[in-house]
Amino acid sequence: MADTTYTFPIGPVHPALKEPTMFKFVMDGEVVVDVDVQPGINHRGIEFIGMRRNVLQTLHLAERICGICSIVHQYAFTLATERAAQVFEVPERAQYIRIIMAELERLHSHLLWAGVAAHELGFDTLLHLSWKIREDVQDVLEIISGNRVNYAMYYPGGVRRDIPPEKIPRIKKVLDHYKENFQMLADTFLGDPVIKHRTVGVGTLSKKDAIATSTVGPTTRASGVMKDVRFDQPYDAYADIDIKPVIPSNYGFEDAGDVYANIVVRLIEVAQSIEIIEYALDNMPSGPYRAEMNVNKVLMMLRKADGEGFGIHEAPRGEMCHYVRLKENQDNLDAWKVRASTYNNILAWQKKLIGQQIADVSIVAASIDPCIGCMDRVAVVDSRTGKEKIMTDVDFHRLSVEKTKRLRK
Amino acid sequence: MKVMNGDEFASYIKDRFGNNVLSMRVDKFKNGVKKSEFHSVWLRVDRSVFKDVMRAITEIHDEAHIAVASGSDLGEEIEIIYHLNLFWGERNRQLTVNLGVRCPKDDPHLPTISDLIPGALITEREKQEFLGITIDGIPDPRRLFLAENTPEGFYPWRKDEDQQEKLKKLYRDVHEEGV
Amino acid sequence: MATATVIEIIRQFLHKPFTNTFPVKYAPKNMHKALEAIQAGKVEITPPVPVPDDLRGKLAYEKDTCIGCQLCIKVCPSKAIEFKPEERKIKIFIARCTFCAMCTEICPTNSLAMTTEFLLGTAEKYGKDMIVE
Amino acid sequence: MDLKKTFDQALWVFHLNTGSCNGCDIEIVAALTPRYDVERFGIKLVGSPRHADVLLMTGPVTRAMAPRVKRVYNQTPDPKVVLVIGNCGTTTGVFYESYNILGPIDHFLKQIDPDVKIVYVPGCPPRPEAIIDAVAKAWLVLEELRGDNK
Repeated sequence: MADTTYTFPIGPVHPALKEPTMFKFVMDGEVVVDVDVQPGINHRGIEFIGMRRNVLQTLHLAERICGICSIVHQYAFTLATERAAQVFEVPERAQYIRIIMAELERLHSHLLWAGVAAHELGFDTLLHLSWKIREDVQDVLEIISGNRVNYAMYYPGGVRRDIPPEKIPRIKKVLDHYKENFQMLADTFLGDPVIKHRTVGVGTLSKKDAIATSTVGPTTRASGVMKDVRFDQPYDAYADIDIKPVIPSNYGFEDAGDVYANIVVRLIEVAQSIEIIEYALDNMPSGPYRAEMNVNKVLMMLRKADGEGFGIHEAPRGEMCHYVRLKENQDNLDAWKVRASTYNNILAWQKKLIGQQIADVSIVAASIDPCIGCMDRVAVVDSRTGKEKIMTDVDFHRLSVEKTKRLRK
Repeated sequence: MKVMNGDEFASYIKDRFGNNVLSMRVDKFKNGVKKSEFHSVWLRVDRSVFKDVMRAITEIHDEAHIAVASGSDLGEEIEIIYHLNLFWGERNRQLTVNLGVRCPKDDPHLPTISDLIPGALITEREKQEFLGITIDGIPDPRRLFLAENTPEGFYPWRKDEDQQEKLKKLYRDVHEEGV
Repeated sequence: MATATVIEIIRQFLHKPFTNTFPVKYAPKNMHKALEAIQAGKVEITPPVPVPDDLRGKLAYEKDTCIGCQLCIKVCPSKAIEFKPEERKIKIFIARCTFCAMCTEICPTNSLAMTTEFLLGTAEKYGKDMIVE
Repeated sequence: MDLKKTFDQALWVFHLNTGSCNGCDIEIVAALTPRYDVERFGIKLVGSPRHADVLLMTGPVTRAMAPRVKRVYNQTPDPKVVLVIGNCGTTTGVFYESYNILGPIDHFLKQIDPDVKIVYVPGCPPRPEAIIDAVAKAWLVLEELRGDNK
């Protein structure tokens, strides 16, 4: 290795997921030569805890694996439990409510990501604009579920709460508001010359690499891979709706797998989610919203159940899987495995980051949507002098902002 | 690539590997108002043919997607289940294959599959540290999630007696010594 | 440079402010004096953003109807509920609660309910306000 | 320069995630963005604990984070207040009995400073208004520390 290489750890706090990450970069000047990802700082031993509790307790533990994607863990866990127990017939109305909640969450998650990505570029106007718009969907989620985060909606054999008809006009009002504002969002993000300069051709992931490393979600779709669980293996009410995976080339953009393509995919998915929610609200069948109303009976049914199940849900960040095994006459789970989306995207990070400039690292890392607000410290170790210089998030952010300013000139 | 449904896939593997397929089940799930169906195959194979089965799967679909490998302690044996998604990219044709393989605790070795599906590396590293098995030929055998100060030989998902002892000691250390 | 962002910023000036100025618009010079002024009715507090009626806030417990069946303890994900064997009643630690509302659903006598109280900041996590019994 | 006066109008906060699920963290960001806009109080998120008056901490303390919690607390200048946001940081909440969770945040802070001033914000997660309400309570504590409460 040349004299000019540095080791460059970023981290360690990265609490988006079960597995927060620490990066170790090998730098040559301003360019990343090699990167190693070391997760585990936020490891809380979730599966270990879950194997010591009963299913309904674990249901709410699963929700707290991640606060941003709280619904998706509960959804995948519920699917896995139902498939393992094989005693629950999920009512059709519950299937529709499930996908409405999941899509509302996709709306809020993508808008959140858009804001964070803009912030990483030093474009705080857009951060505040997207978070302002995001508050509307938060209101709707609160009205349906009673909390802004951690909605506690899913439940073996249905959902916890119904969406009564009097709440539907309020949801539709927000959707209309979003439809009006969507063009504005698309213009500000996709038409802005500075954003284009900062994102086109930055952090590319080739289609071949995306397939080989089994990446999931918008990260893989931005490279042109048609992978979307809602389309490949439609579950619940998704089976009634014709969903096409969002690929940039279908909308007149390039399947480059760069940061720009990631923005395109997520923005178009916002529009797609609005359509899905509207369809689901209009076509929601009437009937019960739970297979079994008595909670105590559900516990007894789960205690008698014996079997294993695998639940997959398409989360905002990509495919999310839970494996559950239940044993007869045993309250706690016999085995549980949680797979968050970013787990599969770690290897994509390595491919995307190599060859990037240091100022681009934050936006490239953010492009797979790992909830980046947590990159709090960067230590630079000079391999020649052994001196260590601590860079804070602010310095790091400053580098990024400076690059934007240079481009603007 | 020839797209198969659950039954076709099951009979293909059964024909090819015969008695080395220990058990096999095809789950069918109906969804939505229209009751459209998708399949999920549960396979248990002998350790001796595991790599060959995996190779056969990647021959059927060379772009097989690995979702995750889950593992559990069954008492005398450790079971790893590889969850694979085949035939993605076509509406409602994705087939989930859950390929289980067991290894005894006194000889916890499995071959790596990261040469067939590079995306399996992360999940293989995790299985090594959480269940105490050895993946032969893994390109990067380091720990992944456990903190540096976690004692060697402590595997959180093991259910043995001495693991419980180690766990109790871990709790004690925390409360008596702090950090 | 009339990019879409610039146009949008100009449009924002035409809207009325989006911010909900809870509890007051600007920070008071001295919080103790501000509290006195509020209690004397000299300063008005902006209410929080309206919450739905079924907000999952602090738990309320009806002690008289509780039969001590301990089903709530069985489903509580965070060990927030403790059983008092001598009285056959329960004690809820709000600082441990996850606000999942599972206990209110399983309770056979409807002794537990969620209220809309959510401003729970406190200096004592096991203080009197933080324990419901 | 009267150092006390400089604190009066603007509280600078440092946010440390000690192993939380991120639910509280997005509510903190929500409190900073247009709907709640705590910057009108002069509250600002800073990048280093050395600039902060208030520490916002979220989440139960994981094995890897425990030494860092202490380090960050020691780096923050006096007078300081800690805001523990969410129930898992207050009592470990749902994450009790894990091999990798060492305890609630105050357990570690009290080891190095028995007189630590903590304001807890219960909730899972608390609404942004509850966080603002707790900041007002932290203000009271800071004033008492400085002797401004007549």
